[in-house]
Amino acid sequence: MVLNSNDMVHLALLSFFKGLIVLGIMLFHAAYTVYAERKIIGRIQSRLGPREVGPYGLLQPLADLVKLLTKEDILPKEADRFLFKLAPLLLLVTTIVNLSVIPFYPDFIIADVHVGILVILAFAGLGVYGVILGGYASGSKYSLLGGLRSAAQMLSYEIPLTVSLAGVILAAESFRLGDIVEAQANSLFGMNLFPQVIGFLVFLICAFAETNRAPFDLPEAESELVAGYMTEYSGFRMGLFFLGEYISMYVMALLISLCYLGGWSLPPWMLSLLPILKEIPPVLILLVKVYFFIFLFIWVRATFPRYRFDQLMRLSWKVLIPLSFLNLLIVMFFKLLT
Amino acid sequence: MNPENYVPTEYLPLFIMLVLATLFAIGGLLLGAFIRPRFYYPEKLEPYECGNEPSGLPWQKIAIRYIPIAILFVVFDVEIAFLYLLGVSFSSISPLALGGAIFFIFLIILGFFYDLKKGYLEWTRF
Amino acid sequence: MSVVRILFFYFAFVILLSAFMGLRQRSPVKALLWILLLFVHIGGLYLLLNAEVLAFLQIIIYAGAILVLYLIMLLILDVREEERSMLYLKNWQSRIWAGLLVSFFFILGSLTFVNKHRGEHTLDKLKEVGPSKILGRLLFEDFTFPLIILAFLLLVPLLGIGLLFVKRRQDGSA
Amino acid sequence: MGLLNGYLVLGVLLFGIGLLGFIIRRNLIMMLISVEIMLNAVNIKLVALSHFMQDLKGQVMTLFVMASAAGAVAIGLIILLMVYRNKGTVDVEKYDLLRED
Repeated sequence: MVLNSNDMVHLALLSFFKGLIVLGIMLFHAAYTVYAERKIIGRIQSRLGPREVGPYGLLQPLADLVKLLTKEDILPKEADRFLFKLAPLLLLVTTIVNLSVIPFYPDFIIADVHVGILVILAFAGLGVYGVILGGYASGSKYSLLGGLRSAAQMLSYEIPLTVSLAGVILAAESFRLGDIVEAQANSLFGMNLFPQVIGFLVFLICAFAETNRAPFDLPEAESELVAGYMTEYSGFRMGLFFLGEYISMYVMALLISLCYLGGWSLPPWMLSLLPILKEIPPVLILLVKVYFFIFLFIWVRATFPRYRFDQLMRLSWKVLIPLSFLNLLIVMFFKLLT
Repeated sequence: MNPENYVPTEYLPLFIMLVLATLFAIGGLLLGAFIRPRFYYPEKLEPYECGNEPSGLPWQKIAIRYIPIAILFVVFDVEIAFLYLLGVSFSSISPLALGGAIFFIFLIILGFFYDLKKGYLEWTRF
Repeated sequence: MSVVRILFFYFAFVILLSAFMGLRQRSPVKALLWILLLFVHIGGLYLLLNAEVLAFLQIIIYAGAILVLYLIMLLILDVREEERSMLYLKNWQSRIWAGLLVSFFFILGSLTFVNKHRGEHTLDKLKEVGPSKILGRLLFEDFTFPLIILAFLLLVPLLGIGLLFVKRRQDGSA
Repeated sequence: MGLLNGYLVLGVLLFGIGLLGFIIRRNLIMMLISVEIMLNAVNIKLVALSHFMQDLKGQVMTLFVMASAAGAVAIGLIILLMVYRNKGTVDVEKYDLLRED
């Protein structure tokens, strides 16, 4: 594309404001997901959850923010100062950038690139550095071991995740998430879920592991490694790690909805059954799907006990990876039939 | 179009998002730096070790069981790269090429199952 | 100066700087971080060269897998800062020879190249069909045999993992 | 001077730095990293030529270089680990079992 400098400035400004909007909405969501999580888990465990700050505790995220900002920022004396400061930034930034290639509805995407899925995988791969460096730079044994364990966890679950995404790419023959959604809307079942149930389940389990959520929240396994690579972090730096976790939850939920559930489109048979569904704005459909997965994340956390580390590894290597390749085989077979 | 003046404009927003995210994180940290208290004393800066005096250096040799995982990850990452390219061009290649690609994938899966069979991925093996 | 040139010079500068800094850094973990910067910027350079797929594969494979393997290796072996001395090139004559050799490559590489070949994949065609599709088709159609060879090459480390599990004998030999 | 020459010169310079690193470092891991840098230098040239000659074969070649580099690194680090087990160090200068003193 040959653009003159005027167009370039225009594009830059446009994407700057789009980025601001997305970032703002996402931060708001992340803050209130923490609140929702505490409320829902409280209800599940027949407690009330936060209710002191504001009506129904609705101002709780604000109070959390103030607390994180005013907490002391401790740099342990053995720490490698530069790397210690770099690690949470690396994790958070690589997570936020993923949002820029995710379409929220047909015309709203920050960077409309050909290789959307590759971008997400590339930045997810860079996120591993945040974990390892955070563990290494703290100068504490628990941190180092926790960092290595989390890194091993992320690496082992990235393989089944990416292989099951290969099934999605195969079905749509494109890397662009918008094309993937369109291909699903035109397909037989209206969503990728149906030929690829195995892939969907594998992706879901890996999404839990990639975001370090229960039942795979080994970094938060107090009984084993204190708080893993986050042990020595305090105040807002730890807040950055947490923010990264919640935003990556949203990235994963968005990815699942876009890749397997048809994103903002509804299956054709559903539309022909209930024509009134055509009137729903596409962004709402996507939001419902995303909120469902976020609720699932919270629900699972309140329900399942934590995996032990060797069980975690065994699950990935012995179950999920063979299953993901099986899924790929099935998709190839389907594709060759049609 | 001339390759001399090709600019990948569609990646400009990605870069802007990168800058925005960095600015947000650093801005938060700076904001915190102005309002948070600082009362440091030596005990506070000790690395956490369940309340005991820290013993020994924090960096030590660790069991090599992470290495098989990392090596398998590298190999699978390369395979995934080819898998994705196969996925994108699946319906436009000839059967022979498809056979070659599937052979490539299967040979690596074979190697993986060999490792699995031999128990190299058992976490408790070391 | 056009935008392309500014971008090119930025990337070239950072690539050379980070390669240099990475290789003169004594602490291995910091050196790896410089190399990470190098790999990411090479990815950026590939974007300038209209190789989007390759740019992100560069980050996925080199930065996300190979360098992580190195990093885990460093942490596991607990490699500390190395001493400041040279293995090769201990006297000035050999340094001069090495410098001459490198500059010979430099001159040879940049001056003897004549750019005549023109392929069929023009920018317009790439934009029309989609670069990743053309790349995949070319890879699997024209390079089927190298792909099969590559499969055997990648099989080697998978089989070689077994070496890590060889028990040491009592006398210290492997 | 076209932009292509810039890319070619960049490739050569990066190759030179990689070579220099291979020569001056004593840490085996860093020596392997220098090899990676040299491979990357070649990759830059391949992709640049592919872009300016409008032929995607260069990119395919780069893909192969990346893949084989990954395989080589994997096996190289296994060997490094074996050596480390015997010697207890990654310093190349200590690997002098066959040297006569």
